[in-house]
Amino acid sequence: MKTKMVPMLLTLFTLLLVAAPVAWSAESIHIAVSAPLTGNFAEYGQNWQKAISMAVEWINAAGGIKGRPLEIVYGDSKSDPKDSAALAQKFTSDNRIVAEIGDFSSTASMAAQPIYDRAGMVQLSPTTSHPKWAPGSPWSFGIVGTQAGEGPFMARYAIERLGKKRIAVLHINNDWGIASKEYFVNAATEMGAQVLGVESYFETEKDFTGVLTKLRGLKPELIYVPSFYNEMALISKQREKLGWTDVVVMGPGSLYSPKLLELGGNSVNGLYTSAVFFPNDPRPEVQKFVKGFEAKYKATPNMFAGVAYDAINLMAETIRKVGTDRKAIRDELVKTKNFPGVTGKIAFTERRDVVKDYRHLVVKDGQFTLFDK
Amino acid sequence: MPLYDFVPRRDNWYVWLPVLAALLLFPLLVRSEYILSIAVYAGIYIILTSSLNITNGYTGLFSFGHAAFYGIGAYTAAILATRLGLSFWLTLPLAGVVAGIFGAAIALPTLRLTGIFLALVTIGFQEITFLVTLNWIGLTRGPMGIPAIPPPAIGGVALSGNLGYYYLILALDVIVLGLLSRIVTSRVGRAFVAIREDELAAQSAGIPTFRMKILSFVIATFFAGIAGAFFAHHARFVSADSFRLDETFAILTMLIVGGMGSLVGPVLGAVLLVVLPEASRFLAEYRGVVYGLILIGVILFRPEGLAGVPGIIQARGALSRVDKPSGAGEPVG
Amino acid sequence: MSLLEIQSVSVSFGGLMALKRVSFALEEGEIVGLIGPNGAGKTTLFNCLSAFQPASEGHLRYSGIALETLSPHQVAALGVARTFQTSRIFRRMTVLEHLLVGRHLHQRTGLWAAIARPAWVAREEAEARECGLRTLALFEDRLLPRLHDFADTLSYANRRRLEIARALVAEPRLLLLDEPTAGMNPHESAGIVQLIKKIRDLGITVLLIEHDMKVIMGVSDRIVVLDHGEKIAEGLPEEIRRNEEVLRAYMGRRYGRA
Amino acid sequence: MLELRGVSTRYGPVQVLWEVSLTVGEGELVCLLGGNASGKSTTMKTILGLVHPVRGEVLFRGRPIHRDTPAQVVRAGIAPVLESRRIFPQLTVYENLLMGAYTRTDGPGIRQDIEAVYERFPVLRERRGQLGGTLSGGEQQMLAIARALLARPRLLVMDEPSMGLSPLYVEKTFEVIQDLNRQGIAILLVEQNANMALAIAQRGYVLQTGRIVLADTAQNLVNHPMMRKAYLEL
Amino acid sequence: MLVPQLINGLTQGSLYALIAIGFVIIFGTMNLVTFAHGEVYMAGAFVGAFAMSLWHLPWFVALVMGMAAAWVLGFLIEKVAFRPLRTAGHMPPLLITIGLSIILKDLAVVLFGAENRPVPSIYEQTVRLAGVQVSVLQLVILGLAGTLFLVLRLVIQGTKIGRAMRATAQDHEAASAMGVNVNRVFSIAFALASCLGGAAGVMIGIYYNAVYPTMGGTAGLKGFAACIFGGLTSIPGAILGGIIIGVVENLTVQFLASGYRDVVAFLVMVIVLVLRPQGLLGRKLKTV
Repeated sequence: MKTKMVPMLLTLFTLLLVAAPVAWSAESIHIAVSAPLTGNFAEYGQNWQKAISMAVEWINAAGGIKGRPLEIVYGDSKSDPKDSAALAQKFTSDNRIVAEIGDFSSTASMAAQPIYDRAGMVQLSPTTSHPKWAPGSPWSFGIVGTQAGEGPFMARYAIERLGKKRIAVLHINNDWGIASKEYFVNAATEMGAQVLGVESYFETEKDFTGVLTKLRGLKPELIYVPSFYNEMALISKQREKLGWTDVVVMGPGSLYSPKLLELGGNSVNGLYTSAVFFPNDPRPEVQKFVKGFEAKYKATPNMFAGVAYDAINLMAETIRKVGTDRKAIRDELVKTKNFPGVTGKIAFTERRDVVKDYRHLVVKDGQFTLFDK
Repeated sequence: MPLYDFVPRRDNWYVWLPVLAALLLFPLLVRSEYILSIAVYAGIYIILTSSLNITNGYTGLFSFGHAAFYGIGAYTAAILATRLGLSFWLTLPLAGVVAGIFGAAIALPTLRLTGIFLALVTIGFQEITFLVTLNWIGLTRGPMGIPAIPPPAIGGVALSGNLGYYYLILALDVIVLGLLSRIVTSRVGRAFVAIREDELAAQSAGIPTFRMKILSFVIATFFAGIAGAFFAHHARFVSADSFRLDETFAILTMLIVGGMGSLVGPVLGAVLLVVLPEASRFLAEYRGVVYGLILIGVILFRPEGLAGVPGIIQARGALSRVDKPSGAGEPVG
Repeated sequence: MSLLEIQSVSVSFGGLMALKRVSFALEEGEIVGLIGPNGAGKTTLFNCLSAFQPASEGHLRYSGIALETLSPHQVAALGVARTFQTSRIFRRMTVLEHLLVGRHLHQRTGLWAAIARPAWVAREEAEARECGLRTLALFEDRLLPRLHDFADTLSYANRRRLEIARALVAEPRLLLLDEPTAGMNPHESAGIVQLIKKIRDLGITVLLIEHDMKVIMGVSDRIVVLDHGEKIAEGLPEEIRRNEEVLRAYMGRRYGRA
Repeated sequence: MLELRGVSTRYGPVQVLWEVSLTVGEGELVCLLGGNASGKSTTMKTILGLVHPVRGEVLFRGRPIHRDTPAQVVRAGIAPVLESRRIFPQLTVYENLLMGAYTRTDGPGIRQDIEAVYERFPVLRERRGQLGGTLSGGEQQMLAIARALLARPRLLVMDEPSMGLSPLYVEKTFEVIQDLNRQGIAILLVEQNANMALAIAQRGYVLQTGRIVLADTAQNLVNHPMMRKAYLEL
Repeated sequence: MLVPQLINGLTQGSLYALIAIGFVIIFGTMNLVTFAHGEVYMAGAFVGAFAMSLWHLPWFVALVMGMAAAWVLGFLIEKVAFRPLRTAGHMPPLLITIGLSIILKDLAVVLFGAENRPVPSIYEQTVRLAGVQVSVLQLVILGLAGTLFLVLRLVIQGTKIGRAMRATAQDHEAASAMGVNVNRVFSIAFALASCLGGAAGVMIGIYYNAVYPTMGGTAGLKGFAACIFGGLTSIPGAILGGIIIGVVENLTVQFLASGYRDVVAFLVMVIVLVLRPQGLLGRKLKTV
């Protein structure tokens, strides 16, 4: 009777399931990182990974945390909410893991939020800036600032500093982009600007000629583009090719990266942005980070590397204070005041997010320079 | 008796007892949330592959849009639960019904097409569903997805850990497989297979083929919707990315690797392909490559999969009858 | 009233006339042979009768009911069963399953009954199985021992038999057989002749397309001859045998003398 | 020139030819007769290399060709006129002719031969720019024959050239066949139309359910009692 | 803004058309559908991008290299996926190409990273034509696509191999009986189709200044939609389909919203398939 094959095979699978977990060294302190290491956002996740690895190397070289080395468990979420939730299951069920850093996009972070909430583990996202994110669970923390802060800041920059009143918006169509757009548009309208049109694009799009042609028809003086530097480079180049030169381009701090200059070439000259992280910042912690990063990776760190670096250092600092209990870590993290991050001072509000200082930047001759006028 | 021929019957039900016992005891042995969550995912994919098997395997209609119906089910449950506050026990059947209605709506105009054309229309539908979900922000919250879907509650107690979900999906799997096995071993299931094997002969045996094909599509999409509802209440978050063409391909790969046209095949395929990538994290970067190689290897060397009925994917749709001069005699180099 | 009346039926494929005003009738209980050279339109006529192919003109009446507007499964439901020129068996179904499919019209299990399985479903299945086994008995020991074999493991001759069995189990009043002996050796063909006679004795009217003249001459009560889509002769086997027109249709005109 | 020795061919599980043996001599016109489904077309496909026999061999001018590809068979000097003509409907008449010369590389020779077939079939010259599918059945038959001639064959294998043609074109076709044979091209004529074929052939074979049942001179076959039987089972 | 949008659409549509023609050639000669065509296009784009950005070769050399690479890749795919399964029906080759497309995409991610690879800009100027500002690059792309259409037409209509391809497409047994090596024709047809896809990839890389591993997915599907528009078997139909999709997309951006433009492309595809499966210009396919 070959039908016995059925239960036998199923038993085999059962065994496979049981055998799946992997063992790792016992004395280390484990922190999980859920980040897009592959997929559309891989580049940003890899930035994190570089900064975090370097920070961990430094911490361990200095004797670890009270003698125990720090070990990072990376999980590739592709910034896909489903994978991010699956990783959350995995991390929270692993008793050695004391806290988690991630995820990249607001969407992915929020998908995993209920799982961390249920399990009682800190979820500290370096980049999630959706205003509704951190308040969603007592276990959620954000350190990049929220759109509620950055949007009005950028609107003021456009209207009051640059004097542009006819504005159009082109935003990435995700949680972050929509929140960015809304806070910017509301603030700009309040400040008396005229928002002529709002267009959006999906993260996978590379062709902006159609939407740029449409926006151009509205004859704006300034376009505000909440997007990432990858798309911004394409938008700038395609705008240039269409011959649309009589417009000012501006975007939030997510654009700030040496990569933008590399990818965008001449077309990004004259682009206005802001930064919470600026490599020429003379503060010693920033210089230490930038020098170390440049030595190790032969590249200048960008904002994404900066916030990840801050996240891991803040986490290490907290663990150093209270040990490895998940609850204790949360309770200590809430109290953070004036942590000296490379992206500015970190102090959590009662909503467990932070208020950032932004610097005005403009691209001049292929370089980011501080804008002061 | 070959594995693909296995159907639970009165005289062989007892072989399932040890399996069921093992599955019931399994969570008590492993006690790991992570492993349980993998098991829960395997359970969801068992429903998805088994339901896709009704159209692609039993009826021989190649649908390439299963993830769309899965997504429709998930969104239906998510919207009903978060907006109207319906409980899981209501959203589950409703999600199935809505997905089934969509299935019928797609099937009615398109099932007159066969073979590759049907595959293409379903791909088109898949993409359209994805894009509409992404764009219709008022209903679906677009790219932001729908968070905070309440967990199922049993006797007033909401499920919290994966243990509860595990037993829930186990029960759901047993019910779904039981229903599917009753369908495929009945006059209805025979009509499906007859259509797959030879539509003209089926018609001349008095089978209303068009109506049966619609029925098969509706059954498949209904259960895809059920799987979607469970997914929504388990992940507690849905977004359009989870239901893209890649997801259809993943389900299809599981079905093909497990084997089409049998009850056992899809179960094996789903479990294997959910567990394998998790058990081989070291392959992380090459996961897609490994998936692709498995798919190609299976089609080239064992087209019936692990436990499928041989020869189904080679079945020729109407279109291939266009090239009638070929295929006769020995192949000639 | 005749069981089947074919009245001036024409079929054209994009200008090409496959059938030209063909008329004849079948009486209850008859075996009628339908012959003609390749391309004469025999299978086209079958396809018309089973509603796979609409007639461009003319009428088809089966016990007074017009067949033109029906779909194939409705024609089958009226009691018209057929086999196909190139065996259309269900390759991955067993012999028994073929017979159960053949009983489709006599069963009523739908989706809900399949799921709920009330007692009558089991009775219905048992009845279908009974009937199937009875039908297989007509083929002596050819198919009975292979009850659980997949059809694609059957020999060519057995596939043709299986097709006939599947049609018979539906208890048709009219059976359309399209070349039942194709690919059979003379001994097997002789068996088919006996079988067709047995089928007639069950009270089933048979319309038979066949190339094997021995079979046709041996079994038909009457013969209808088609050539180039036209009926060129109709009559008793003896008459057809002597008909010069038929001979010409098969062997061609004499070159230079026609 | 062409010799089949005990050739058996099957399509999957179905054996169609059983030990078929026949010969065609240099410059001969031989017909292969048989009723429906007797295996005539399969014999032809086997000769052309479109199907390979499971047993037996096919020799052409002493060389075995039964494992050759169709291209090699054409190059060896056998050109086909396929059943129901099988011209390329979406190619022009001229292009159809060029397809016949596919295996040849002598440009000037091909042009010369096309001129020659235009001479023989003036209607093709008239319609050279028209798509093959727009020709009438009879014209298509002429095109099919002309296309075969462009391979400069030593042996022409023709499958039911009379099928589906009006009586007028049947006669015309047979005239052409006879004419070609007089010019020294050997012809194997596969036909259902026995009387017509035997009137122009020198010898004939009769196939019945995949087996050769009669082989004789055309004259003897015309009135052979077995002939009627082979066709009508009288 | 209508005229600039039409020009955007035309440019984009001509590239969809190049991809679509590939599907037509493959379906036309072999009666099969490939799903790896988008990845061939991606591979061509990467080779072109590397040629320009790493080896600093002129764009036309990059174009030729991209096309050559795609040719080779297409040739290999035909050998691996289609040759062993010639008589196996539609699904197995289709599924194999799905597997291949997953593999190629993931290999590209592993080898080149998931991020955009920049492609240097060329022809950044604009000219005024009849009062409308037009990008020179768009004109160059349109010209190139037009040239490729013409060359393809010459190859298919005027050469021996082109004739053999058409003959094989119409009746491959008859073609075989004429002495055509059908396998070789299939190889060449597949490679030719891939080569056009590669050309489209290189040009799209230059047009958008970026290449990335996942670029094949949507582009492949859009090319496919265009090919269905033309009924799977008609090259002029595919060109028309590509251009219509390109233009309709840009009009959708102009009058609706950017997010809906792909919906329109696929809606068109589904409606055409349901109402007129043979496409607008395709020949009617026989069924049964």
